[in-house]
Amino acid sequence: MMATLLIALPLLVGVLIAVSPQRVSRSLALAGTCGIFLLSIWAAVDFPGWGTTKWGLMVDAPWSDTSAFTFDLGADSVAMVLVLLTTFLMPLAVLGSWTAVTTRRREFFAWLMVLQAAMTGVFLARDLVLFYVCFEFTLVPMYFLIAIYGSTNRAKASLKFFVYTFTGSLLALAGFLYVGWAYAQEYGAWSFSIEALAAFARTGLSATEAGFVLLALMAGFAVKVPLFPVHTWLPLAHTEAPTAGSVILAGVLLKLGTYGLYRFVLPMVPAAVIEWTPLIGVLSIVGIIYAGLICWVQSDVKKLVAYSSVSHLGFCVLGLFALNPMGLQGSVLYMVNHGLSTGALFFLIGMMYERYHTRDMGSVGGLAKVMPVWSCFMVFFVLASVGLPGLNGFISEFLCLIGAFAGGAGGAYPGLLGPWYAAFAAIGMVIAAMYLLMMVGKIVFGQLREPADHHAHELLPTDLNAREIAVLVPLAIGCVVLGVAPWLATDAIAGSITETLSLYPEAVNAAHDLMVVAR
Amino acid sequence: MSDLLHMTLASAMTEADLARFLVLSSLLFAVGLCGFLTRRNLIVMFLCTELMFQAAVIAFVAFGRWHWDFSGQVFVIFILTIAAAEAALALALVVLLHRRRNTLDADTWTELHE
Amino acid sequence: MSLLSMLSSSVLTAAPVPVADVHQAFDMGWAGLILWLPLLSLIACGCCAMMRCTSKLPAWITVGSLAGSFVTAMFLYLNYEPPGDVVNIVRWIDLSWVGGGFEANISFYIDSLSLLWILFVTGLGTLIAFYASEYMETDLGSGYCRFFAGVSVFLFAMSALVLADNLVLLYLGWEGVGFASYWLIGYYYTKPEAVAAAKKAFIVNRIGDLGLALAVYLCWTSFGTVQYDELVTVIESGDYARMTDDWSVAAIPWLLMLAAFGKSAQLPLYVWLPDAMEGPTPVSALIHAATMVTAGIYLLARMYPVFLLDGDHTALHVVAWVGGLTALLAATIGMAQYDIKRIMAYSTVSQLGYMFMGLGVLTTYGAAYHVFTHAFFKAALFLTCGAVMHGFAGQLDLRKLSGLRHMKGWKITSYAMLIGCLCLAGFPFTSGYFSKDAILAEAFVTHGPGFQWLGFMALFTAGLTAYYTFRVWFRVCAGPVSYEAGDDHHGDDHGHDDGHFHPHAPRFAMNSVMAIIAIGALVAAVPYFMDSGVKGGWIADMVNDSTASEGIPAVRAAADHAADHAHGSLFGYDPHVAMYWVSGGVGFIGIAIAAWLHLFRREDAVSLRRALLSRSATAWLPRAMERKWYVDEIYHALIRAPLWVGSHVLHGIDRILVDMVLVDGTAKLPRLLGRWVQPLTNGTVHASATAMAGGVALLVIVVLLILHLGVFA
Amino acid sequence: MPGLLPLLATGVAALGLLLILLPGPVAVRRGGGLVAIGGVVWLMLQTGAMPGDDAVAALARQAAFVVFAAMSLAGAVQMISQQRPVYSALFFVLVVLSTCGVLLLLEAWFMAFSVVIVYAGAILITYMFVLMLAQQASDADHIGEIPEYDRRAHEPVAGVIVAALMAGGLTLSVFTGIADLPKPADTTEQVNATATLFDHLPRMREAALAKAGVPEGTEVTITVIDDVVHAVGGGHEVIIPTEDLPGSTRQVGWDLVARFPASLEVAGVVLLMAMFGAVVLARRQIDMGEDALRASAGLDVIAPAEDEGAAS
Repeated sequence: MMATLLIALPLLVGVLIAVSPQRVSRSLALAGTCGIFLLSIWAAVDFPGWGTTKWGLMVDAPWSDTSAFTFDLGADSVAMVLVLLTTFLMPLAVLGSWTAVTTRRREFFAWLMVLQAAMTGVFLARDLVLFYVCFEFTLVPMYFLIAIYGSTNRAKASLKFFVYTFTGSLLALAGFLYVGWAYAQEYGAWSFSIEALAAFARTGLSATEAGFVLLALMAGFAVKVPLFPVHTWLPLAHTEAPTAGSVILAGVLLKLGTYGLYRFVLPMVPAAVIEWTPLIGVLSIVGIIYAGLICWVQSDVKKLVAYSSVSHLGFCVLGLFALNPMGLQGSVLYMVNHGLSTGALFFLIGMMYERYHTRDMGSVGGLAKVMPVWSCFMVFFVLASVGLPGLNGFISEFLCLIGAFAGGAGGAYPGLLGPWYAAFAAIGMVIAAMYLLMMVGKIVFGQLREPADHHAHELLPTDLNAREIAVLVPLAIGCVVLGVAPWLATDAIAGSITETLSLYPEAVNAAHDLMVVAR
Repeated sequence: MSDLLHMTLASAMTEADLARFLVLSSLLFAVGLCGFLTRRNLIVMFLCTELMFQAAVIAFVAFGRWHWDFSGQVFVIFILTIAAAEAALALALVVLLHRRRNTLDADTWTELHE
Repeated sequence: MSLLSMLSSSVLTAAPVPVADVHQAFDMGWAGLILWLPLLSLIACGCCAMMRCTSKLPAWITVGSLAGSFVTAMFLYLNYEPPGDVVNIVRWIDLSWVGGGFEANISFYIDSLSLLWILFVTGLGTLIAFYASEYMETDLGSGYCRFFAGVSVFLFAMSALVLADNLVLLYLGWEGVGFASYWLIGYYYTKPEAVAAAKKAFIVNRIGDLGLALAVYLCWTSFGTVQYDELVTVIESGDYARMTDDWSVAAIPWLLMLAAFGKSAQLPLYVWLPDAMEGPTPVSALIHAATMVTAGIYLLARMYPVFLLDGDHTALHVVAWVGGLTALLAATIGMAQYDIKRIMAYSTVSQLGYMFMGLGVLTTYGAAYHVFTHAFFKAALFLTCGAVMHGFAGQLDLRKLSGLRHMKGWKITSYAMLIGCLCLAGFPFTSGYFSKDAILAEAFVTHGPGFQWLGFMALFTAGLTAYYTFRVWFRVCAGPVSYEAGDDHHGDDHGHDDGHFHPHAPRFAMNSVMAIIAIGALVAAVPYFMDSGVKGGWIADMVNDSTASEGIPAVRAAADHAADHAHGSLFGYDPHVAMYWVSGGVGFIGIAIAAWLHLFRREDAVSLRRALLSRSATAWLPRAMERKWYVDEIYHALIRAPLWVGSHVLHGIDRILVDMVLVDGTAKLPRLLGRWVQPLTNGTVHASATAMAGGVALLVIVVLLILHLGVFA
Repeated sequence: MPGLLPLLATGVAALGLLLILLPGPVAVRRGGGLVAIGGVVWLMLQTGAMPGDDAVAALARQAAFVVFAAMSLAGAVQMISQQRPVYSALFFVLVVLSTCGVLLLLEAWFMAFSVVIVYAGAILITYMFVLMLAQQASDADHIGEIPEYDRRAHEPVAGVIVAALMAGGLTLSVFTGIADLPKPADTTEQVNATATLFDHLPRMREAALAKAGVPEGTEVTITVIDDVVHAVGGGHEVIIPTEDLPGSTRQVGWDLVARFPASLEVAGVVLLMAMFGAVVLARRQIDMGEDALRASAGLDVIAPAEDEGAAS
């Protein structure tokens, strides 16, 4: 019931916004998202899956007695964490677009709510078709958010975003359908239960089949993540999207890709994963370094942060494919942390853009002089993003890297990557410092530079107002809390991760034999 | 006249009968399609769609006769409805477009592009 | 487990399994105050900034809390019993799974080594914060808050670094101090040089951090733990050997070295430290001289057992040579600089080189002692430089200042600086004399590749040190009175209203701190004579209880290592004895040359330089020294420029090859194909209709052929 | 492969059509006409070769069908090949009329006439109006000259290929699929259906019973005995003659209101919306017309290519 509400309420609010007058739409959206957030908190408090392998928020609702599709919902702790991330970011996204959206406001917030419903649906679906429908449906609202409210190049960006990710997920669909078809061949009836399909795929597919299924799924999810060679839609989409769009895109939509990897790729085709992990690891690392270096020479600050997402998500994928508890924990944490810190960076850039109407670091800079509060937040979130210990980014990066490091033939701990992977990926830490500090050095510090035709915003003060601070403070609190008490999250998701890794028996057994801890 | 209102008894249609009507229908449809694809005059293109409607009408009625089920003919009534509605709207649009560009050439209207 | 019950378990529940030697000090939670007080002060400073406080309140808060930290550290010291305590403070990273776990909590490992460090860190921190309360007064307001917040962050991070019981928390402190350094170097954020220097410091340190991170990973994979106490146990047990490759354990020292060389400004990563002088001077004194830069030495001392695992001590030999070379290089650069703060910076690099040399030649005790004395005398030097800078509107050029000791109000400054200089120059019976000798002598004692030569090189460097140190003092404090103002006119109370510049002598806070620290620098010689069972006095005592005890000569001898490390000799004498004379002599020579060139006949210095420059055979020498051996330029050309160009190339590849050709090209492929077949995609109604109808027709035919006629079956 | 013969036949017919459509000498176009007719006749002959055809009994209907079919196809080809849209429309009228003939052959009386009324009477007239309106306005200076877009076909090859594919596909499906259809309704079923409907129409029933001499108020049941409708009950057993039974028009009417009432309503709504739409569009036409008025009054004409935003 709770799960259904979490999906249905945003839709309802969206409809309500669509039919109510323009002037109340943003208040409605704020009230709705806040309400849903409280609801998700309530759901989280009762959630039975924390720290265990149990599932919660179960809804079993077949569409009909004969239909193979169902409306089965439920969440393990990883999905729940991501649902919480979604519901947490949405009110902030609404609040962040309070004044930024001036035209067609009603549609904007309605689409935002639809987007929330789709994203929550992705995380909560236990039925493959439901998952896929929601997964694809996230594209539609996002497409409109970019195409209507984006900046100059929005038409191209939105189209590219849509077509690119859609093509990828069509390939994933082909993979899914193949698994479904093979299942039907085996058992004589179709089923789209994710659990059943995964259980079947682990044993029922030949090595070649599993390899192709892996490639198909990777095609879908890697584009979404985005992994190195298929990342080029992201900078464009991020740059052109409105602030809330960028935040949601970075905060949640990219996580759909990593969540897909976690939910489907790892449990479905372990044998193929073991075979292909080195390649995926290499792609992640190339992405980390390549995107990081590209960030370093950007002059558009939003593009910089967008490329940094490519770089950061490389760590996330690396941790995921480390296939050991540290890596997987780190990866899931990374999903949350990246959502918080990069989301906040996009908010900050949006706030700057609202005042100066430029994102070019050449024409605006030294803002610490006139916008001290903004600058404080900027530096704070940049540090969170750089991975300063004590803030959230560090923990996840550290765990991903140590996970990747510990694996490998010579390592003491299971997993398929190894020290060299981690060593090269760790260069990304230095590069991250290079480009993010370059950005801070240009736009926050230095002599004050403002665009020639700049004049004060008619509604907003020079520095942040209370509303904008209210957007950033929860994110900052999130960063600090996850930075100093990461066990909150790691304890919570430990069970699910153990469950996922139990499918990699040889690796874990090897670990058990090799573990030598002098306790 | 009485035949129109009262029952006429007929033997069952043979497959050859039905096939003839259907082939006629197919050919008419194809010719209409061909016209639609080759003609550039918007009005003639619409005429061609009407031709395709005619083909559909024949097929509907022929099948209805085959099954002795009159919903085929009922459907034709709906086709007529749609055709009438389409004629009203589409022709209004055509006139509008014609006013705008002063031509009936469909090739000048490429807004569907991209 | 529900969320609520999880929240209630926030207090550390599962204590690590106690290791036999180490006490579990559960009743010492108050030790956490050392961390929490600076944190509170940070928050308070933030609140002050928010309330637009324009008084000195942030300074008093900071000084108060740092003093609190110091007192807590004192209590810790007084309660300390060897060999050490683990104090759990807060649960942090704590993973567990079937068959294993990863644990790195915010816990303290209190042994003598960490106590030694935390005592001088918090003590000097308090004093320098007090000094800064006056020094920074021209920036009262948000800048003042920002400064003291930065100092608080630094003290927090440094305490975490020093007290950490595991490498991850140490890493937190390690990066934390780097960040604090970034914050404070970039304090004058409108100055492009300051911003660039801050960035440089952070990034260069990040390279070191990379090494530390990898070392942490390696420790974890090799030894299965990142906690010191367990680490030591594992190393002693030798169990690790069967689960790791040889290379992994062997690689740890090298990675740690990278980390230490980054943080402690050694070759090849020293370049950030001189630039870091863009920060306010108290920062230079606290972070870039006394405390933070010694973190590298602390790290190596802490991880000393890992270095000793390799029987050949290859890693340590490299440490020694890098330290020695850095010391020499920095000293030669320092000789030729005119900015007194830069000179001090290079001297810091040079002295840190000595400390590494000490670690390398197996005298952790000497290194620790030098850290300790250096903290005082270098702080004194920087603080006096700061006083000069403060009083003369940012003037730092030693050619434009003279005779300070004859001016009213500058006595304490001058003599504090003299004490600092004497210690730095290794003048007999000052603290620096004893600590430096402890290192130099050991270079002759220990056997290693060319350590004899290393020793002579270090001696030569000591002479250079004496020279450039006194060059500063003779120029600035001695000689006839003359001065020019700098160009930094912050605050107009000493402005040019009458067309004449009034220097602005330090007042109570600065004077008192300079005096205390100068006295401290002198007194720092005393621990050497505090006999406490081990030769080397109190410092040796403080190192003896720790992981670094292998590096105490006396301990080594006692442990019958004497056979392995047969005493070398210096001019036929026992180096320990000979060094008292030799190093004193070298110091005197350096001071004498400085006195000749910079006190009595200053014109000789100018003509000497001119003479060197006029001959093409020698002209490169002063030029290269003044331009810092072109190291920055070389780095720029070898690393940054190629990287910059490479990044642009990558960006181009990304935009053109990956995006335009591969992605957009693929997207256009179907359309191109379509165009090739027939103009179906020109967007007209006809084209779409043709495509649609043709597609449907084909589909119908294909389906029929397959299903009904079995054509393709 | 006999199954592919229909495809071949449509191919021949398509070739003829292509020859007609392509610009070329008259002889070639006529030859094309002959080829097209030949293709169609071949196709029709193939239908005659199908099993179950009682050629003699159906001869008359076949002859009529061939005439109507030929007329409609020829009309259709003429319609799409005429250069002047007005002729196209007129040929379309021919198509509609001959289609009506075909419908009559199918005993769809009502449909046949309503198609004539609605199409030839109403829709085609609208087309003619629009054509004239457009033609007049566009070629004010060269009246009588056929515009280029009417003279040149658009991608005739592609169009004909697609149309041939479509025709081939459709006829192929006819030929392959017809055997799978359920049996056609024979006389018995037709009579049964009629009798059932007859039972449902009280006024017609009463009238028929009265005519057959059954006293009013007698309980009778309608049954079919030997394909003849009887009314049985109260000691009576009378035959209901064919002319008293409901014909196809009544059947259609009954189906329309009894089986598809909702669709009927929807159709009404569709028409209503179309009317609204036409009115809305017509209002724009008035706006547009103002341009011409302005031009005639010597004012600045808002460029016709401009959006309606300029006019409003």
